[in-house]
Amino acid sequence: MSGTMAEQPRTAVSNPPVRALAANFGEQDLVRRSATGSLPAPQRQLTPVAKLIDVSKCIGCKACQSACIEWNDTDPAVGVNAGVYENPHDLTDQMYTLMRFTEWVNPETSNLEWLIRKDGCMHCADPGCLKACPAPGAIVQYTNGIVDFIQANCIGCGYCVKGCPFNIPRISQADHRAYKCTLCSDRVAVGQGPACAKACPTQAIVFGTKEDMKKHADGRIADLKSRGFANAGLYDPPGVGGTHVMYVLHHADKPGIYSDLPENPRISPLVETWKGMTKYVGLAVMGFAAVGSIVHGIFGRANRVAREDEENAEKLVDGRPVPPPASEERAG
Amino acid sequence: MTNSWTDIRNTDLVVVMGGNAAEAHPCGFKWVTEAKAHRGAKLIVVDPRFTRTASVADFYAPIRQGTDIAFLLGVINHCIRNDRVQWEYTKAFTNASFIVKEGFGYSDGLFTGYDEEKRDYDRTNWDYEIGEDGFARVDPTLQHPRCVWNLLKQHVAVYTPEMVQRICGTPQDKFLRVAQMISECSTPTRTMTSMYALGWTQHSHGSQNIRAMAMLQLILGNIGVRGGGMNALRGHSNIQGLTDLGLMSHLLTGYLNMPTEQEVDYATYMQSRQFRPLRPGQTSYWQNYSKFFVSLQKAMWGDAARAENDWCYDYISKLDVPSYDILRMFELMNQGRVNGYICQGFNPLMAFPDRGKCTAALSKLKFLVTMDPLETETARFWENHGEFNDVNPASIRTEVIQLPTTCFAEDEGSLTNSGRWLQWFWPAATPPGEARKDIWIMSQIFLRMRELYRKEGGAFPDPILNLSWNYHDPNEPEAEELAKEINGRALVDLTDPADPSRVLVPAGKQVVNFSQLRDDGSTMCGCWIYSGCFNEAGNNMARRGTEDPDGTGAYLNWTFAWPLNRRTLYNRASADLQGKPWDPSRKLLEWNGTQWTGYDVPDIGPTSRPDQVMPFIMNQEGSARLFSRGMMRDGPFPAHMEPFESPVPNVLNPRMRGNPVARIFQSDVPRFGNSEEFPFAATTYRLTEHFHYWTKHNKVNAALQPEFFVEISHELAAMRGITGGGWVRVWSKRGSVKAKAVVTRRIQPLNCDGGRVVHVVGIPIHWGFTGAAKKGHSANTLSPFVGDANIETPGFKAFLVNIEPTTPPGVVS
Amino acid sequence: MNIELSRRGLLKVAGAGVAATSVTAMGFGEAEAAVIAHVRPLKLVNTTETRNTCTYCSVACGVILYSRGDVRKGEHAELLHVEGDADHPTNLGTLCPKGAALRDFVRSETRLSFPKIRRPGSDRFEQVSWDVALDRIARLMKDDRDANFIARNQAGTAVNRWTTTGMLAASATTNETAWTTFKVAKTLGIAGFDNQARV
Amino acid sequence: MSAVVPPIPQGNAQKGDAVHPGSPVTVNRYTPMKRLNHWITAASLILLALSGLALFTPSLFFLTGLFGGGQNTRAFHPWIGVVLFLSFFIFFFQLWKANLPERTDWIWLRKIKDVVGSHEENLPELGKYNAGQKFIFWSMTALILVLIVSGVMIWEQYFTQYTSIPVRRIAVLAHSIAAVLIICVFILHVYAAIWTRGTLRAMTRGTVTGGWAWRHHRKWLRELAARRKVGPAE
Repeated sequence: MSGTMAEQPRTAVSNPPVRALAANFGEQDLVRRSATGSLPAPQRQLTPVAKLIDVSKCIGCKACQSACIEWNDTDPAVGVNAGVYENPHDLTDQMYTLMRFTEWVNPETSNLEWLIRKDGCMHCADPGCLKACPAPGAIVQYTNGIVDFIQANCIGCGYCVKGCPFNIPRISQADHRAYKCTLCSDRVAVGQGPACAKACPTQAIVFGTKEDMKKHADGRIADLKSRGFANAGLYDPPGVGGTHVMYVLHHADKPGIYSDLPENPRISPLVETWKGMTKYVGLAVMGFAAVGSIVHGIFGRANRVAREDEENAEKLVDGRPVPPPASEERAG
Repeated sequence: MTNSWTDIRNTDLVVVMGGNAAEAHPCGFKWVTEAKAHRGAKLIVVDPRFTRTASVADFYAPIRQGTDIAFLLGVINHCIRNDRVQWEYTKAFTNASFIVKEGFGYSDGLFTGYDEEKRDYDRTNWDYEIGEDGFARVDPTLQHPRCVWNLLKQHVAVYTPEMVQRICGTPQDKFLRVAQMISECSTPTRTMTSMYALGWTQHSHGSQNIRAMAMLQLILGNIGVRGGGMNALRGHSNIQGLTDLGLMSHLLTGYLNMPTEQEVDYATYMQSRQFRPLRPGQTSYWQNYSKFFVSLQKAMWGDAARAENDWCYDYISKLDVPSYDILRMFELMNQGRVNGYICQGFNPLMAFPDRGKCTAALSKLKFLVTMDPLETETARFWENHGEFNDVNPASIRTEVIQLPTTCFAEDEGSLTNSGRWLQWFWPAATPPGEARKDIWIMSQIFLRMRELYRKEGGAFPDPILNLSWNYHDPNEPEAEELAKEINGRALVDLTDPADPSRVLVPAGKQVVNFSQLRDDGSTMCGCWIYSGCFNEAGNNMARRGTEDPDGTGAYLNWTFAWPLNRRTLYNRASADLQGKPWDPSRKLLEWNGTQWTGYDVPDIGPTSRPDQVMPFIMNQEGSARLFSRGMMRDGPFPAHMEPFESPVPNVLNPRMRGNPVARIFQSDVPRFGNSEEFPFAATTYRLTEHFHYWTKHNKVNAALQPEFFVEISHELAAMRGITGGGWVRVWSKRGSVKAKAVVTRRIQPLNCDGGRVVHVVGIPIHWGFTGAAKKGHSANTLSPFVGDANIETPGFKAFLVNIEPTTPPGVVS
Repeated sequence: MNIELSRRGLLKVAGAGVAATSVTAMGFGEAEAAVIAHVRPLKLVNTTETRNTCTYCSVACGVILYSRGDVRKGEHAELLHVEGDADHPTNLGTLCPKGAALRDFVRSETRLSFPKIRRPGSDRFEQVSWDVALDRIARLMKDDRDANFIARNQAGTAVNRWTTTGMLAASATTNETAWTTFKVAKTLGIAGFDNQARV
Repeated sequence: MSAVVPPIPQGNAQKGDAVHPGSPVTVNRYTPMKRLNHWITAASLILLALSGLALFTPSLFFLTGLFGGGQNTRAFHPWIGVVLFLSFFIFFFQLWKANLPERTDWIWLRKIKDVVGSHEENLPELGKYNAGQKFIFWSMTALILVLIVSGVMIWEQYFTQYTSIPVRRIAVLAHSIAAVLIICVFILHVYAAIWTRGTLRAMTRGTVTGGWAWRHHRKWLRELAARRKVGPAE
């Protein structure tokens, strides 16, 4: 804990420090921690941060992808052109964010609209990945809303992939650990905004407290409505308790047209059942079977072989008469 | 740019046409989204493709590539007929009222004086009538039939909305919507900015594209105002600087010109450069030409340049042709008349048209020197890379010397951005291996040649031996020394002509700016328009003050802008004839009764009265030119001209092919295709993820766009049985390439004249056979070897191709 | 619907070398603290900041180069990271996909490091020293200039033109480099002298 | 040789089953190969249970220590699953005929209270396997099938690209439920073997006493005895 502590960031538009600063959040700010029975409550509530992506200002330039690769030192492969602009073709363990392009003809105006959405972790308030994760401390959530993967604790099982309602986490085939956007927790910790928000040329991506971002979104939505987008709105899905990455959409009534942004994302009931009821009922059932056996073993009489049985066996083998099988068994 | 990047925040309407700002200049384009967000500005995009700029536009209109002039003259026609003209601005600040000589006329797509053999015009009649007083005759009431305004009205009348649809393929309703939105900017309180780039320049009539928009902006009163202007988005970090510093065949520094063979001596040379004002009381600042020329000569050859030898006038080559531009050089090279070629950066094998011709030309060189931080295809043009560079090294006798240079992170100096800001930067990394700075390499070549000339003599050694080279270390002049040389200094004590006892600038001291330069050899200055960049106040290019009063976006204390740190050119035109700003909410300058005040360095004499001295101080007229006299080879007004390879004949004159005065080399005539053999209209362009042929060396950018592709509409794909993501062959008269196919709704077939459907094929340019990205063909394999009539910029934007599905490269079908 | 029963670990069995599952009080067991949750340390600590301009387009975005070692003090410096300069009025710290990846341009595998010569007809480059390369260039240029220099035209006017060697100046070099190149090229009389503005 | 030979009782005897006179009588129940096969299956099931439970609930995550940490647990679990599947089905193909349901099974089931109360006398004479053992056999078969199928689907390292995430969610739920059930079946199987004294030796030494056979699988014993007179089973 050396050096002064940087204050909480309220914008991404600033130059990072080069002197050592103490992180302004850490272990003591955990509000959730994967596969951890009892977690001490954090003593302070950090102001929730949020990244706002205004799809109407996004020019699809992929600066966020470049900045993300550079800041996180990842190494996405040089693939091939598959007839689309998305490269790489999907989020990968080396590509935490991705521009997704949709050519959509607006039925009302019959004008082409090129809907471009920056895909990546939504940093949900109720993270499905964390809920599904079996490895203690592999996924953590801080009180400022950041959901981070701690690769050191990750066991590479892929449960988070099943838990996430947005299909974001990716498992590396190289080190079998899960990777996703970290909301640049290392930058936020020293009072900076995420690298993508810093780089975004048109500031379609902005960063600050969640409240500020909502106010900013209101302004953007008003502007969009003035330009004829009656259904412009904020995408902050309640199904996952709201997210710390939000969108301003021209057509907030139809999120699906933006490369299948889920209409009403929530943690799948299958995952809820799997990590909830199945676990507890399962443990109970197994516990009961084990205890039941032990109790029965103690109190119930053991099923021993009697002397008479051994004698009959010997008679049978020696050909001496033995009690015949009972009639009803004859039908055997 | 006439304005600057940060000025765009002040605009009400952005027209991105002839460019793709969001993809080619994303961080500059921020100011468009800022204007939209904070001023409610609107963005219009007119382009053959629905680009990523269009994705955030308020309105998009398709257009066939090569027909921008018809579209823009259509808009001018619309503005004039609907009385949407900033009259006070147009009457005072343009040459609308000037009267043109008899004998000037226009019909069937041609102006008077056309000579088909010489492919040139006799331009003597393209001028004003000069009165006895020696000034141009004007008719302020604009009634005279031959005043410029009436000639313009008559000239644009043919470009009705129907004609625009026939030529451009733009549906009338979309054209009229654009024209209506633009015409709203004729009021003093609504300004429009034009952001364009190679989409307009890379045509055989490129200069006229820009003329058309400049004229439109003039009649709307949008030049010299905040949020207005003609903003050319330069492509490279210092392409503006290298052009300002005269690194062109026909230029010296500061846009002085190289002499021609007819200008046998300095007096003859200066005779056509008197630039006497054509209207009383006008500034016509080029009258100071000799001060800048002599100061340059003193900077080049120091004491050797004296009045007696015409300031070493003969040390400069005299041209026998308009210019030895890159097309002429590669034509000569292909004829075996060029032995050596030096590429300081640049990658001509990828960047020049008709790659087949370029490879043949380079193969005839005796020696080729390349200086680059990266591997380039040019340096390896002799290397066989299978289908991607199918040559036989043994048959190529060129000796190639590849020199490693530093890049921006390992160098120090200044770059001039699109907004004419000279910005200093500092090094932060050690060059790899033995890479050296360009300055060191050029100095070494010069010093060694000078040594050879000292020892052995040779052809005309004088300029070489006398070139001024007094630096701390002649082997590697420092950036600051060179910057001071560019700024210029006094060679002797400069005294006040009115009071000789007062010394204005002591000998050896830097001049404060070009106003102190003299033509008597008492001052030296490398580039007069840059003077002021490094004066006695220090390195103004390194200033970092972020003050911006009234949010104009001028940032006068941030670095240095040429000329004289002025941020918006012609800014006097932001005020009316009483000196009051047209739009008080966006004031730039204001006349306070005795002098001009405001938020920018006035582009006018500080005490020039608003009702007398007009804003366009570089022009002899003092006013801007709707009618450009004989200065443009292809006409004083823009007129629609089809590309040389066009899918449709020229509606105005079917016999006319391309630009009638564009230079064509004989060897290229058989290499033009026609629309029967090549039915589809192609255009080449950049993607935002790549920078020309550099970023294919960068693994990150290569991952974002890994492989060469072409873009076609669903209709064309269906017609040719092409599937998205599959391989296609695209070929023109000059060559054939293979690429992946991107099938998209962002390209639509265009319904042009006589029911012809024109299909567009989009071809990005970023792949070659070096670097981290997938090896690929290059777009310039297909493009025609013809340039703009005035400046020879190659026509990459409009030519004809054919397309069909095929097998992957290297796989014989 | 998630019945997360919070109870202390049911089977608190200390397995050999097994990290205790349940989290002890605030102190976290020392061994566990390291792996429980940590925020990656900032990678820019103790780097040298340098103001520079992006080398690509003419927006000329202000960038900050973060390197280990300070080249302006004569030390060897390795570039670690490039980011937009938030104080620059044009780009306000933003960068496009090319600018944001500048580091990988500077550290690209295909950066040239040594002078090379390809002999006529050869199919490869050979590495040479700077002196060999530069002497060779000076010799080739002087011989070509002397052989083809046009001092006067038919009319006897001094034209001093050399058209058999051309030069291309690129577009990302500094103004100071451009001025040096201008002096050398124009003094030699190279007529075919152009730059990237032509395309 | 035409003496009428009484029909040999059908007690699901298998190859290698034989009865040897002596005091006590010993009966071969499982060949060494079958026993090895059983113990491989058992060992892998136990390891799978341990590693599976480690991933099943946080409070048991410490079990990953047995495998050298979470990563190893996640890596080994599927491979052991494959071993379980292969070894079980080798076992399966040798025993499935003997485990086909018979009428006596229903009677056995109806008298489950007697079974648990070890009142064997009220039970019908049984072949080699009683209904309980058949239940264990068939439930193990079904559950292992579910486990292998769902296991492959959620095998992150190799097979996730072949299935969609919703399918994998179903698979992981199925896998969890099947795992819980198989552990219960396993507990039942182990306890039954212990509770019915003299059973373990069948799988350790391969033989049981004649009395054990007489008490629990009399029809099986009768068949072996009858075969012994006629000569080795055809």
